Amino acid sequence: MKLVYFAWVRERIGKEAETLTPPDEVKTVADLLEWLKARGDGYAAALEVPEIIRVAVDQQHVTHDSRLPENGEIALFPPMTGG
Amino acid sequence: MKLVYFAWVRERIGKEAETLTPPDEVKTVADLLEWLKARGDGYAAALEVPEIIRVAVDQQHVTHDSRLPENGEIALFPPMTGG
Amino acid sequence: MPEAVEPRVRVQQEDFDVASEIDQLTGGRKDIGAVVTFTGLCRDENGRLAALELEHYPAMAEAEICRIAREAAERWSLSGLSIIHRFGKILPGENIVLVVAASTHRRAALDAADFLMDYLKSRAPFWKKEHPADGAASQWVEAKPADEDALDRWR
Amino acid sequence: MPEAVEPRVRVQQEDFDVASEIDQLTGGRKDIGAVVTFTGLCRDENGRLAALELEHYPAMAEAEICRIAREAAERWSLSGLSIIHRFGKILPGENIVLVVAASTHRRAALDAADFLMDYLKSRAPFWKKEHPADGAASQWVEAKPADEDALDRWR
Repeated sequence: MKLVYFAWVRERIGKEAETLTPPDEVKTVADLLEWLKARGDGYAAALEVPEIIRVAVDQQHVTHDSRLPENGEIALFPPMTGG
Repeated sequence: MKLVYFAWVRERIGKEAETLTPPDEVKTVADLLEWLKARGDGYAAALEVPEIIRVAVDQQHVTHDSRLPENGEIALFPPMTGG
Repeated sequence: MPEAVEPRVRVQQEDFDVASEIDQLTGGRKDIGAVVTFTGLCRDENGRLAALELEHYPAMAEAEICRIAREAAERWSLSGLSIIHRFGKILPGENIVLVVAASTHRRAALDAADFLMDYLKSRAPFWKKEHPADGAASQWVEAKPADEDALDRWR
Repeated sequence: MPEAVEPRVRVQQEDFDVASEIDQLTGGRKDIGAVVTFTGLCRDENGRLAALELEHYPAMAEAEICRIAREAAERWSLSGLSIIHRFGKILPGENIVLVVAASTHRRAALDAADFLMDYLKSRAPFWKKEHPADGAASQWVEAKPADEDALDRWR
């Protein structure tokens, strides 16, 4: 799946996007955040408090208990500050 | 006192303004409306339902139980439809 | 508590320009975070109306709008406030009234504009007369009880 | 129930012109009674800020604003609706976001603009970074819990 990062999530992870294949047991958005968090210091810093991370799947907001799609674009970002 | 009329109050009374001296027993706005109502058909038509007539004394909205001033400009008009 | 802003109020026959009114409130300033404008326009009511005629009480109109505007400026923390109300003959599609409210944070400007329109409707001494398109006799617009009820929201 | 109006949405780096956006919604029409505009501007926070940088999620921003706008257009009877959100570097005094809502009666345009600003704040994928005037490191603006709470008004 394609992962894209924004704002301080992007800065802490140190990249804008990457393509990863999580193991089969990663089924939900929450699972994905936990799995990513263990990938290194940048990820750990970005996802330190996973509850506050906002997630979009294929450009639509989703909750952390949503199931991940087979494919698609998963975006991780801080709470938005638009408007 | 100077009386000024607007919108359909003006049209029914048939004049824009006049100066009148009501008798001493006319003490409140409500008294004035009753007294005017008896002055002729135009007044009767304009003030048929005195409760809906809005009144300003010296360009400030007042209620019907307000006392009339010694002098000043009393305006009678229908509910406003500005904005 | 910062001092309430002094409202700019005009009662006039001529049209107004929304952009220029915004510029006059915001131009050169860097402390404004939100500008809300409300423009009221004349509708033709599906072709039924040829024009509106707005009668007003000249000695009172500007003073009363100023009073309402000062109440808004005291109630909300505003950076600027302008109100223009037209009178005379107004054609469908033309402007009738303008409120421009500027503030640091969005809530104040939104609420002030909302409040002002409710009060202008029922307290500003203006009366609308409709001129029908079919040449029938002109008719005074009746005040809506809902407009009077709207004021309860602010009490 | 009349068909919901199709919102006009733009996500762009360039500034916008409020008057021209109003004209595009109202020009030539005689059925509009109220136009509300909301403009969000960059503040300098008493000289503390040199600029804001707005990051956005390009693939999502316009689609998400469209979604929010369609919700407003279904909820209120609007004659027209335009939303513009800028991204990139924005200086104090400059425009960030514009909502223009037009309707027959004033309540719909006022409520729709209010709703849209609440949702754009917390749902449109934009993130503000502050560049301090004193040259210190830039800082991401933190989302305010009050902005998230504001959405409860519309549920």
